Amino acid sequence: MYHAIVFLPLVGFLIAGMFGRVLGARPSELITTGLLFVAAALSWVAFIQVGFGSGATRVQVAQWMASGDLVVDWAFRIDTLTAVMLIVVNTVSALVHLYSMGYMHEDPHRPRFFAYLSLFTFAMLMLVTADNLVQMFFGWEGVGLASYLLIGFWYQKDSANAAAMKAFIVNRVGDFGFLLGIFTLFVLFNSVSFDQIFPRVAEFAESRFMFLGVEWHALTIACLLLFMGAMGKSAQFLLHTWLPDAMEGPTPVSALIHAATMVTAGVFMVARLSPVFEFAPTALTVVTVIGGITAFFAATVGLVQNDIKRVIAYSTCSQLGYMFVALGVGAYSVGVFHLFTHAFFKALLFLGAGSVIHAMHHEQDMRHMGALRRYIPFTTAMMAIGTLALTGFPFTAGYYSKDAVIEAAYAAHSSAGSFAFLATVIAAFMTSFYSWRLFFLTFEGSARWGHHGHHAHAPHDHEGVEHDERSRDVEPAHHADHEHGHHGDHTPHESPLVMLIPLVVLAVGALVAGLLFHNAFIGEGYQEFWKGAIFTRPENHILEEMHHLPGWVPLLPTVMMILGFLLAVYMYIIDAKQPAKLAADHPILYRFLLNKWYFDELYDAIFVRPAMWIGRFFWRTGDQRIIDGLGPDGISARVLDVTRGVVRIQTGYLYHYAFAMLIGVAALVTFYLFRGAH
Amino acid sequence: MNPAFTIPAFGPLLPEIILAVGVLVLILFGAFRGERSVEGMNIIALALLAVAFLAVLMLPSERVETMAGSFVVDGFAKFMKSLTLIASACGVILSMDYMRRERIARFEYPILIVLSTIGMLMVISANDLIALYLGLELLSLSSYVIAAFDRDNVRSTEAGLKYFVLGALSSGMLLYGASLVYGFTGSVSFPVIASVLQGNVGNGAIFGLVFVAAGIAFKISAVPFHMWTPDVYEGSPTPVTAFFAAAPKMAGMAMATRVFIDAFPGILVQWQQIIVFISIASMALGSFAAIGQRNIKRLMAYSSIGNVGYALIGLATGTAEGVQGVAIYMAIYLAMTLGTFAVILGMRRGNVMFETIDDLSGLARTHPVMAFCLAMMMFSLAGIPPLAGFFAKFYVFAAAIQANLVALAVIGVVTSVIGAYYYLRIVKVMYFDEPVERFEPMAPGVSFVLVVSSAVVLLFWIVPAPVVNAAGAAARSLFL
Amino acid sequence: MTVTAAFFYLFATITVASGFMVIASRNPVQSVLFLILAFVNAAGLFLMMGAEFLAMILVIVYVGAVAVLFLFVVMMLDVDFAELRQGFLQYLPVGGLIGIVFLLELVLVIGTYVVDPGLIRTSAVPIPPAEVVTNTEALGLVLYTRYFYFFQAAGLILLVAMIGAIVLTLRERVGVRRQDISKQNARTQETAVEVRKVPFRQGI
Amino acid sequence: MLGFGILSGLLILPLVGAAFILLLRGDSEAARSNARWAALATTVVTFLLSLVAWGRFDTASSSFQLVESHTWLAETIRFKLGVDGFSMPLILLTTFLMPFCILASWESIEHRVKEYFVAFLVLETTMIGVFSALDLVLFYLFFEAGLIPMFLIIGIWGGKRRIYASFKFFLYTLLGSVLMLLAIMAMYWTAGTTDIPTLLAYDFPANLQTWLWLAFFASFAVKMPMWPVHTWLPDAHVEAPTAGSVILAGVLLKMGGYGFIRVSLPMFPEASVYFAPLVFALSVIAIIYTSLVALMQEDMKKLIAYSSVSHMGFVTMGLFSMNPQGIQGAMFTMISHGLVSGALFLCVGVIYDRMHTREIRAYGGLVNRMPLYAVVFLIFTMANVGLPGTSSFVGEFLSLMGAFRANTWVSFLATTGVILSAAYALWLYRRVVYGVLDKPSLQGITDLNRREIITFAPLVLLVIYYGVHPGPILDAFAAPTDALLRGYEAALQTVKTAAVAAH
Amino acid sequence: MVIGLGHYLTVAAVLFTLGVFGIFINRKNVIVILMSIELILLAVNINMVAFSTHMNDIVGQVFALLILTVAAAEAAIGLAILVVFFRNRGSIAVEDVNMMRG
Repeated sequence: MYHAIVFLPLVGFLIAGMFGRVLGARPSELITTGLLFVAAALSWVAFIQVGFGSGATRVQVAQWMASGDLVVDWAFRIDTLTAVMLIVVNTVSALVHLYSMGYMHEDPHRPRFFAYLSLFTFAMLMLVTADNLVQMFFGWEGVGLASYLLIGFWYQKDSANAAAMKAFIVNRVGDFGFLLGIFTLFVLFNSVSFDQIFPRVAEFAESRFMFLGVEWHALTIACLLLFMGAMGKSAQFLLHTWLPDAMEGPTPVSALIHAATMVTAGVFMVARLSPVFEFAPTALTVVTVIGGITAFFAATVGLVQNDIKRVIAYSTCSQLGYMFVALGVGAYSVGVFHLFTHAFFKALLFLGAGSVIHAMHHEQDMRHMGALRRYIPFTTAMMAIGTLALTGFPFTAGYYSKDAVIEAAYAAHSSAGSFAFLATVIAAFMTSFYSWRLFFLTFEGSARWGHHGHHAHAPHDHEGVEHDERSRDVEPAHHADHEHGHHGDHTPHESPLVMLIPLVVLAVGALVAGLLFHNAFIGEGYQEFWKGAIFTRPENHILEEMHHLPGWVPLLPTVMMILGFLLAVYMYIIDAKQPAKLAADHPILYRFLLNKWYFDELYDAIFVRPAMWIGRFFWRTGDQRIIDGLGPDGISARVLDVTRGVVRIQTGYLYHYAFAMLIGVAALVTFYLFRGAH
Repeated sequence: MNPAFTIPAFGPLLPEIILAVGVLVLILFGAFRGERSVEGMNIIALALLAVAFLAVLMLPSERVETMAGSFVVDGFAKFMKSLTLIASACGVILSMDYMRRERIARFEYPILIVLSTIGMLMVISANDLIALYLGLELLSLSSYVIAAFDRDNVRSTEAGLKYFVLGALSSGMLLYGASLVYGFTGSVSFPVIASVLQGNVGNGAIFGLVFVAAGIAFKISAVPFHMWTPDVYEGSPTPVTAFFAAAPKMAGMAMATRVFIDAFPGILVQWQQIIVFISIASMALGSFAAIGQRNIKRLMAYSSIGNVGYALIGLATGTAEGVQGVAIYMAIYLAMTLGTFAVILGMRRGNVMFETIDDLSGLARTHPVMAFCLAMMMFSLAGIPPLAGFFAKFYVFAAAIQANLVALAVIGVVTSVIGAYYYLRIVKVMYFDEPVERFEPMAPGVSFVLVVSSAVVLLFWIVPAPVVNAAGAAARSLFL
Repeated sequence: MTVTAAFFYLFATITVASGFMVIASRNPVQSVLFLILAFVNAAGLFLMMGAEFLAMILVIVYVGAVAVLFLFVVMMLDVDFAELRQGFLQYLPVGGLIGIVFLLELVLVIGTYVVDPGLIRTSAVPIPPAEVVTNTEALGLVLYTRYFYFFQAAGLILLVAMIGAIVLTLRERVGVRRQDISKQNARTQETAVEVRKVPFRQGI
Repeated sequence: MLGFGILSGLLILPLVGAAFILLLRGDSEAARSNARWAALATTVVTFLLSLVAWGRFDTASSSFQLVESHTWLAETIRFKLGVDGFSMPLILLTTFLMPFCILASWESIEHRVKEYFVAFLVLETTMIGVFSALDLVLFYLFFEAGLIPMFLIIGIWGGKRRIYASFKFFLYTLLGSVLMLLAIMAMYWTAGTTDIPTLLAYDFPANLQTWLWLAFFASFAVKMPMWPVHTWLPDAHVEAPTAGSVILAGVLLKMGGYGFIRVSLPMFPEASVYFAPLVFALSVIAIIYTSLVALMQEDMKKLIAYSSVSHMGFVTMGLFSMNPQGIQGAMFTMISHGLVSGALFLCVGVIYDRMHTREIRAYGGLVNRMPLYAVVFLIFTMANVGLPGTSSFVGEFLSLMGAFRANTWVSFLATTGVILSAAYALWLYRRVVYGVLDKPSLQGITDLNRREIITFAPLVLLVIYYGVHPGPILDAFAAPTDALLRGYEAALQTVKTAAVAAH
Repeated sequence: MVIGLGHYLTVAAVLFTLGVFGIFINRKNVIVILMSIELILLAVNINMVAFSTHMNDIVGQVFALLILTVAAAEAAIGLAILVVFFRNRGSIAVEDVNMMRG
C-alpha cells in the first residue's frame, strides 16, 4: 500500500511527462489526477490505520548507497506523523490536480503541468516517508526542483524564471545547513537512519563537537544546522524572500506547494527530528525566536500588499512562523496540528484566490478588483470560510490550532516563549486585519476592474509610492491572443465545477478539521494518536501547561481577531480613504512594509552584487591578469623576450663567435681557478 | 732502437681499413671517370659503408687495444660506430637526388663523406690524445670542405668559412689542452692519464681538461662553443646539413664520452661541473633560440644544440647508466634528425628548395604521410611518449636522477617543455594552417630514409629492448 | 745571465713581438712576414730545447710552404686593406681585458708550474740520449713503427686537404683556352678544315 | 592468445580501427561515411569488450585483476596491465563515452573526417592505457601520449582561438607532467622498480615522499585541474570541438584524480597527510572561486568548464579526506562528472551545431522550439547542480561528508559550492532555455534529431540510474578503498611507532 | 737565472693568447685570422716540445710533428675555402662574412 501511495504519483509523472504529448492533454490530466485520488484515498486508509490503529511500520524498498559505515536505504518510515503528512499531501494534491483541470484548461502545456504536479507530490511523499536524513534530503531537494519547475512554468515570463531561480537558490542556502547538519549527525551517530539515531540521542546529550574551530554542544549545532534547512524550505525570516516571488507560478501551485505542503516540510522536519531537538534546548530557543519574528514580520508586510496572492503568501509565511513557535516551545504536536489545519484553509484561500484570478482573467492586483461578491458568490463564500478559518474564528480549524500555538507560547514560560507569545498575538491581530482587507478589497466595495489603466482607482495609490515594479498583468504570451484578453470589459464569471469542488472539500476541511482532530493531535488522545512518533522528554510538560493558563490567554487571540476584523471594516468599508491617508502620513513605514523590509534590496546589495563583482574580479583579474598573466601568458612572453635576446647574440660575425668561445673557456678556467683556491 | 717492435693487430681496424682502401679506389675511379661517375660512386660509397658496417658488427665486443695502445675497440665503440656508419650512409642517400638537381653533384662528395667517416671511426676508437686529434682533424677538414661544397653559393661558402675558422680555433684549443694534459700527466694515453689523475689534482691538468672539453664541445656544438652551428646548418647544402646533424654528432658524443669516462674518471667531480654547465646552457639556448627561427634548417641547428644538451646530461652523471642514456639518446636522435631532414629535403617545387617553416603550411592536407611523419618527429623531439624521443630523454634523465643531479634534470625537463613549443609550432603550421601549393614527390632515397626513421620513432616503444640492451652493453663496456 | 738565457729571451721576445705584429699590422703582407719571423724565432726556441728536427721542419714547411702560400693568396685576392681599419679599436677594451685576464690565468697556473719529476718515469717512449741517436733518427724510429697508425692518419688528412683544395678551387672555366691532348691527337683533317664555297662578292 | 589478455585487446582495438580508417582511400562522402561507421563500430565493440572485462571483474577483491605482464624496457620496467576497483569503472566510463563522442561528431565534423576519427581512436587507447597501466613508466607513457591526439583535435577542429588553446593545453599539462617523470625515476632508483603493485607495498623514506608527492602533484594538479593551475581548461574546453570537450571533461580530467588515488595517496601516505591541508585549501578555493567565475561567464562552454574545475575541487577534497566516504565519493564524483559534464558539453554541441555560436546571449527561449532539448538540458543542469536522484549528488554528498569528517571548515566552505553551483547552472539554463524566443536567428532552430536522442538517452538513464542506485560502482570502489585505508593506517602507524621509538 | 720549463710555457701561453686574441679582435680580413690560427698551433707546438724535452719523452715531439702536418693541411683547406668565398662575395673582410645570423 505504501509503495502505491508513494509511487503512484511517480507513475503519473512518468506517464504525463514522457507520453504527455502523445496522449494529449486531457488523458494526461485524467491519469495523473486519477492516480492522485487513488493515492489520497489510500493515504486516508493509512492515516486511520496508523493514527487510530497500530500500523506504524518501516518499509524497506532498496538500498541507496553504502560507503564505509554510511548506509543509506530507500525506505519508508510509517508512523502517525508520516500518516498525517500523507493525507495532507495527497489530499491537497489530489484536489489541486482536480482544480487545475479547470484552472489551466487554456494552457497548451497541461501535460507538463500535471507531470510537474505529480513529480512534486512524489518528492513530497518521499520526504515525509523518509526513514533517514538522506532520503529526506532527496525529497527535500525533489520538492525544490518541482517548485522550481512550477514557479517557472510560464517560462516566457521573465519574472517567473527569476522567481524560480530565486526559490531554488534560497532553498539551497537552507540546504547548505541541512547538509552540514546531516554530516554532523552522521559523525555523532555513525548513521543517518532515524531508527539508529533516535534511540541513542540521549547518549550524546552532553557531547561536544568541534565545528569550525569552535567547540559546540554537539546536538545544538546539529539542530541549528538542520533548522537552517527548515528555514529555507519553510521561508522563515531571513530566508523567506523567495516565497512571495514564488507566486509567479500558477495559482494551484501556490496552493499546493507554497501553502499546504512543501513549505511545511521544515515544520515536518523539526517535528520528525523532535527526539534530537528535545536535547538541544538552545536550538529550540532559536526556533522559537525565528518563528516569532517570522510570524510578526510576514504579517506586517502582508498588511500593505496589493497582490491578492502575495497577501496570502505572506500570510503563509506568518503562519509557518506560528508553527515554528509551537515547535520551538516543545509543543511539536501543536505545530503539526497547525500544519494540518493550515493546509486546508490556506489551500482553500489560494484556490479561492485562483478562482478570483480566473474570474478576473488573470488579474491579481486587488486594486483592480472589488465588488466581486455579486459576480462570483460561490467563490466569495469559500473565501469567507477560508478567511474565517485563518483568522481563527471560533470552531473553525484555525481556531483550534492557532490559538493552541499562542497558548503554547505562553505556556512555555520562557523569555523566548514570551517573546513568541507577544509576536504571535500581534500577528494574530494583523492576520485578521489583512485577511479581511483582502476580502473586502476583492469582494466588497466598488468594482474597479471595468476600467482601463491600473492606477485610476487604486486606493493605495498616491504619488511617490512605488508600485510593485513587476506588474501583475504580464501574462504568458499564449494568453495574449486568447479571447479572455485581460483588459477586456468582460464581466467576471464563476469558475467551472472542477474548480469549485475542491473548494468545497477544502472548505469542509477548514471548518471541521480542527474540531474533529484537535483531541487526537493535542488533546487527550495525544499519546494514543502519536504513539511516540513525536518525542518529548519527560520534563517537557508543555501540553499540560497549556491547560493551566490564565483565563485571558485563550481569549486573547479571539479578541485580536475581532479587533483586526473591525479595523478592516472601518478602513475598507466605512472609510475607504483612511488607508491612503495613513500611507501618506507615514511614508517611510509604508514604503518599508511595501518593500518587504527591503530584504530583496539588502540581499541584492550584500550577496548578489558582491558575488557578481567578485566573480568578475576573479575572472578578469584573478584568472586572466594574475594567473594567466604571471602563469602561461607571462611565461611565454618572458620566453619570447629571452628568445629575442638570444637570437640577437647570434650576430653572424665570426669575431663574436670566437669571442663567445673565449669567454666560455675563460669563464670555466676562472671558475676552476677560484674553486681550486679553497 | 726498438728491436722488440711487433706488428700490431689490424683486425680491430678492419672497418677503417675497408673504408680507407675503398676511398682510394673511389678516388681513382672518380679521377678516371670524371663527373659521369657520380651516381655509381654514390652506390659504391654506400656499399663501402655497408661493408664497413658489417665489419663493425663483427668486431669483438670485449675491449681490445691495438696500434701501440692508440686504438681501442669495445662494445661502446661498436655501438657508436654502427650509428655513425648508418648516419653517413643516410648522408649519402639523402644527397643523391639533391646534388643532382642542384647541379653540384661531384664525385668528391661521397669520397669526402667516407673520409670524414673514417675520421669519425678513428675518433670513436681513439685511445690517446694524438689519435683523437688526428681523427678529429680528418673528420673536421672533410666537413669544412663539404660545408662549402656548393662553392658557387655565397651562403654555402660562408658556412664553410665560418665552420673552418671556428673549427680551427677549437682544435687549437683542444690541442692546447692536450699539450697541457700531456705536460701535466706525462702521457697522451687515456689509460695512463686515468691512472695518473686521481683525486685532487692541480690546476694545470684541469686547465688542460677545460681546453680539451672546449674543443670537444665545439664538435658537438654545445654552448658556448655552438655559435657556428646555426650558420653552418643554414648555409650548407641541405643534405650536408643532415649529415652534420647526424654523423659527426654521433662521433662527437662518443668522443666526449670516451675522453671523459676513459681518460678522466678520477676527476669526475671536476669535469662533471663543466658538463653540467654546458649541458644546461645548451638545453636552455637550444630551447629559447629555436623559438625565434623561421628557417627550418636553422631551427634544427638549435634543436641539435638542445639535444646535445640532453645527451650531455647522461654524460654528466659519469655512470654506466648515464652512458647508456647517451647511447640510447644518440641512437634515437639519429632517427629523429634524419627523418626530419628527409622531410626538409622533400620541400621542393621545381628548382626551388623551401626552407622556412611557413612553407610547410597545410602540409597535412597536401602530403598527409609526409606531414604525419614530420609531426611524429616533432613530437618525438619534444619528448612526448610513446614516441622514441621520450625514451631518449627518459634514460638520460633517469641517469641524472640516479646520480643525484636533480637540479640538472629539473632544468632539463623544463627546457624540454619550452622546446616543445617550437616543435609544436611546426605541427601547428602543418596541421592547423591553410595549405599552400604542393611539393614535388620525394625522391625514393629520401622517402626510404623518412619511412625507416618514422618507423623507428613511432614503433620504438613496442620493442625497445634491442636498442636499450645494446646500449646497456655498450655502456658497461666502458666501465669494466 | 747565461748565454742560454740571453738567447731564450732574444728568441722569445722576437717571437712574441712578431706574433703581436701579425695580428696588429695593417697590411696583411706585413702580417705574413711577421708570421715568418715568428716561426723562425720559434724554430730557435725549438733548437734550444733540443728538437732539431722539428725546428728545421718548422722553417722548411712553414716558412717555405705555408707562409708563402699565405703570401700568395694575399697577393692574389688583392684586398684593399685601407678601408678595413675602422672598428678595430671599438671592441679592444672589453676584448683586451678578457684576453689579458685569460693570459694572466694561464701564466699564473701553467708558467709557474714545475712538473712532478715522478711523472717522467711514466714516459712510454723516452728520448734516447743525443749522443747515441740524433733527434731526427729518434723520431723516425718511432714514427714508422710504433706510431705507424698516426702516420697513416696524417696521410689521410693530407689526402683530404688535397681533395678539398681541388674540389673547391679547381674549375673549368668556359671561355678559357686550354690544351686538350687527346683532342689534339684525335684531330683529323675532316674535323680541322672546313672547305666552303664562298659566293662571289658576297662574303660569308 | 600469446599471453595477451583482454586489456591488451582494449588497447589494441581502437588502434586497429584507426588503422582501418587510415587505409580508407579518398575523401569522398562515401569514404567519410565509412570512416564514421568504422569509428562507431570500433568504439562500440571496445565498449562491449570492456563490458566483458567488467563481467570478469570481481568487485569484492581489492587486488589487481586481469593482469598481464610482458617484458619491456627492463625486467623491472615491464609492460604490465591490470585493473582494480578504482580503474575498472574509469575504463568503462571511457569506453562508454567514446561512442557518444563519435556520434556527436557525426555531422559537425565536415573536413578531415578520417584524421578526426583516427585521432579519437588513438586517444581512446591512451586513456584506457592510463587506467590499466600497472607500471609507472607505462602509466606516464599513456598519460602523456594522450596529449598528441588531443592537441590535434583542439588545434585542427577547434574554434577561433584554437591555436592558443591547444598550445596552452599542451604545454601546461606537459610542464606539469615532466616533473612527475622525474619523480617516477627517483622512485625507480629508490625502489628498484616501477611496478605499481610493488611500489604500493614499498615504504618510501619520509623526506623523499615529500618531494615525490610534490612532483606528482604538479602533474595531477594541472591535469585535474586544481586552482590555480586551471586556466588551460576553460580555453581548451571552449575551443575544442564538442566531442573533444566531452572527452576532455569526461575522461582526461579524471586522469589527475586517478593519479592521486593510484600513486599519491597509497605510495606517499605521510606526505599526503602532510600536504592534505594544502589540497584542502586549493580544493575549497577552486570550488568557491571557480563557481563565482562561472557565474560571470558569457560563453556556455566556458561556464561548464569552470564548473568542471569546481567539481574537481570536490574530487580532490574527497580524496584527501582519507576516509571511505571521501574517497568513494570522490571516485564516484569522477564517474558521475564524466557522464554529466560530457552530457552538458554534448548539449552545448547540439545548439552549437545549429547556430555556430556559444555565446549565451545569442540564445534564449529555446524551450519554445526545442522542448525535448530543454528537458535533456534540464536533467543535466540539475545533475550538475547535484540534485539528489542524479549521480552527481551521490558523489558530492559522500565527498562532502568525507571532508566533514576530516575537517569541518573544509566541508563548510565547500558546501557553499552547493549554493553557487545552483546559481550558475540555473542562471545558464534560464538565459539559454527559458524566456521568449525573440531572436530572429533562432526561429528556425530544430529540436533533437534521432541521432541526438540516441546519444542522450543512455546518458540520461545512467545519470538517474546511478543517482538512485549507485551500488554497482560504489561497490567496486569499496574493496580498494578499504585496502588503501588499511595500508594507510599501517604506514602511519609505523611512522608513529618509529617516532615513539626515537624518543 | 735558469731557463726552465715555465719560461717556455709562458711564451707559449702568450702566443696562444695572441692567437685567440687575433681571431676576435680582427676586423680586417680573414687571412689574418688564418695566421692567428697558425700562431695558436705554434704555441701548442712550443708547449709540446717543451714538455717533451722536460720529461724526456719523445711522444710530445711526435705529436708536434703531426700537428705541423695537420696545420699545413688545415692552411690549405682554409685558404681554398677563403678563395671560393672571395669569388662569391668579392671580399674577405671579416664583417662581410655575415650573410647568416640570428
